[in-house]
Amino acid sequence: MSQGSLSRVFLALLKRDLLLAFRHRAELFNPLLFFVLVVTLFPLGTGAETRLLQTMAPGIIWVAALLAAMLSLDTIFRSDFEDGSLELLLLNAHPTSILVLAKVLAHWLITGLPLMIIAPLLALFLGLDQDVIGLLVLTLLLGTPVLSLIGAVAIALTVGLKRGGILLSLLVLPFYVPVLIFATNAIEMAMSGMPVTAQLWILASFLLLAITLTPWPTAAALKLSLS
Amino acid sequence: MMSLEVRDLSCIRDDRILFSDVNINLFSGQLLLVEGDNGSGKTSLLRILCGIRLPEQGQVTWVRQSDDQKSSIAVHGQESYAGEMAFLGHLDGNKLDLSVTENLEFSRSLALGNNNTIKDVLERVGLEHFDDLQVSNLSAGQRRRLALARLLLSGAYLWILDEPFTALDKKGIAMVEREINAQLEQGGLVIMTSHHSVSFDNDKVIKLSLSQ
Amino acid sequence: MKEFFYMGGYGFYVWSSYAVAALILIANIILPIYQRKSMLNKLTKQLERAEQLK
Amino acid sequence: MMKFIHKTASPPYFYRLSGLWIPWLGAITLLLLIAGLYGGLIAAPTDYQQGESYRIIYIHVPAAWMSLFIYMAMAAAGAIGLIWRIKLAETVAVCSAPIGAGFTLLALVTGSLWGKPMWGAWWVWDARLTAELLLLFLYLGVMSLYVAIPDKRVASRAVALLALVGMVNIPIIHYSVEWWNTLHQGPTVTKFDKPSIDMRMLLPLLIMAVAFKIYYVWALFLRVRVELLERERNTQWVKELLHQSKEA
Repeated sequence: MSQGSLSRVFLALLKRDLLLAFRHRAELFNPLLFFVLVVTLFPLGTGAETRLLQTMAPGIIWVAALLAAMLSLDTIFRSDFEDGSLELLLLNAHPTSILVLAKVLAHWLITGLPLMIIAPLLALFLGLDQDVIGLLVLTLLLGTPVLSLIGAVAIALTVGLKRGGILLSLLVLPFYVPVLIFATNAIEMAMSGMPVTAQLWILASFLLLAITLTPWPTAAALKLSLS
Repeated sequence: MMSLEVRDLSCIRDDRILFSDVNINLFSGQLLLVEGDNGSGKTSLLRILCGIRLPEQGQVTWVRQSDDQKSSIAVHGQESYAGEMAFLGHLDGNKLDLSVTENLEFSRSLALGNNNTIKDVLERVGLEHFDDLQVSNLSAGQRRRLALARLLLSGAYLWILDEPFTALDKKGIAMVEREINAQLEQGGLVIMTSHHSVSFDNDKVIKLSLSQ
Repeated sequence: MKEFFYMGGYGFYVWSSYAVAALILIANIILPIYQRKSMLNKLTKQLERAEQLK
Repeated sequence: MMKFIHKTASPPYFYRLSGLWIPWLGAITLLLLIAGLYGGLIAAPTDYQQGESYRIIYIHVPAAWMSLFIYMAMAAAGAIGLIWRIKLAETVAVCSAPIGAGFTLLALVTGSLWGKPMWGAWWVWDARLTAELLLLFLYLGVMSLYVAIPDKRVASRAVALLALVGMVNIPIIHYSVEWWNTLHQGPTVTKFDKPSIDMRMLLPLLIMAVAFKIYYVWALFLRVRVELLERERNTQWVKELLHQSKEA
């Protein structure tokens, strides 16, 4: 297989998944809506004291993003599993890990990117400093793809199961902790005027690690789930 | 010349031994008909042969042989084998929200490919007038035909078909038999299961019975 | 002796720790022993049933 | 070499061998535990800072060590099972999880029991305790995944895969929790990690650590035997075994 055809397959799969998502436009907004709803609940639960919300804002936004990302994971492989096209994705001359990467990228464009776009609005809701909103978006840009990539491993392990819901959160959330820690920490540090390059580099290296390491276990797990 | 060699294959599912010591030698131009009752492990066998499922024991080897050289590879975990094999399972593998043509375009980009055009194969499976329809608007039989059109586009040497006649009408069955014959004629290999009785030249057909 | 159990005022914490430890460690031994016995019983019965059918 | 491994790893052989080992493993564990407990509870002198409460470390620290050690063992066994397709290795990985989860829970509870008199609260977001809590979630994930997949052969391979992914992540989780902890100025307790160099204090700790390791092998063998019986119930060797036990 030449390199050219591999990138062609990658793009074809990406295009197919985006097209399918576009034909289900109504579902596109579900994770987004969930994200906004959870963030809205916090001021109602803790009281709308500005100082309190301000200090908690990075944590609230990131935890909500984490949960929204987790809830949307199921759509990565579910429909392909149900209609049998997942088998075809495994049984061809192309390395499954690359195809997995294309699917995860499509999934992130559909679910992760919108979170990033709406986040500044929510940051304003919670009274986050305007100076750090850019940084918040940057942490989401670096962090949410990691969530999708790690989530793909877990969802690949559970895609064959009828009820994977709670199990999925148990499998996924502990692995999300490092991203949560460094992303929120970066924003908090920036709020008190400290440098955050270290945190950003660490998030970037998480992303690189996840891109290179997770496609293999995902591919292996898909094969297991189909056998 | 291609051939598939199966040695001492056994399979256990949910603690039950489905079959053991299965040996097969299948050469170019031959069809393997797998027979057996429900639950005898036909589907499991096909899934092992196409490389999705790991066998409990035994080996499956894909042998390519030309005039001067011979190469054999173990089936499991080899992408080069998966490219030369096309699988049709119980599920059609079509995306319901894509049109017939979009489905085929995508499967073509996955496969090794051959010279057949999408228009050609749609004509051969009798879907030429449905090319821009979404698959969700097709009947079960038409969806099965679309899945078969995918095989014709794949350019694979080996077809592994699990109940290919499901949901097809008489014409459809005749069409599939015709295409299988053509595939064998070209030197391809076919492995299939079927509840229907099939009419093929006896000298091409090898039967394997899984019932004890 | 009393002093030993009193543990300088920390008796409750120290002895609960050791009690929990004993509980968990013993459970992880007793459970599989019991499971093995019931498994052997179950399998023997299955085998007898299968042999009667023959 | 491979031949030897395959022979030892064959279920009937291992079943017989482990049956012979189990009484000895139990005896050694008990002896070591008695020695360790005597050393820790009676022989070791009182700590001048923490008083008698420090004696909890003889449970807590070895349990925390074991919780990580067993996860590593589980991942290693899982990798062996995945690569060479050795059934026994898969079984070892699966059976390690509940034992490891037990030690993790023990480390958490004893940590909390030690923390109450020291910090005045049952739970403090200390780096070690938090990491240990996350480790417990990892174990629970492994265990529930195994229960959820009906085909046990597939389930144990899934578990092996998950354990491997977890193995790569544990150091990352560990360091990020430590980073988080130092930045939030949580309570850090160095005393707890490094017991005084007094040999009478250190020696029992080491004995307890060894005792727990051998205990792990003991409990593991017991579990693996049950699992093997269940999985191999249709094979000849299990049937022969049942006949023998019936006659006896």
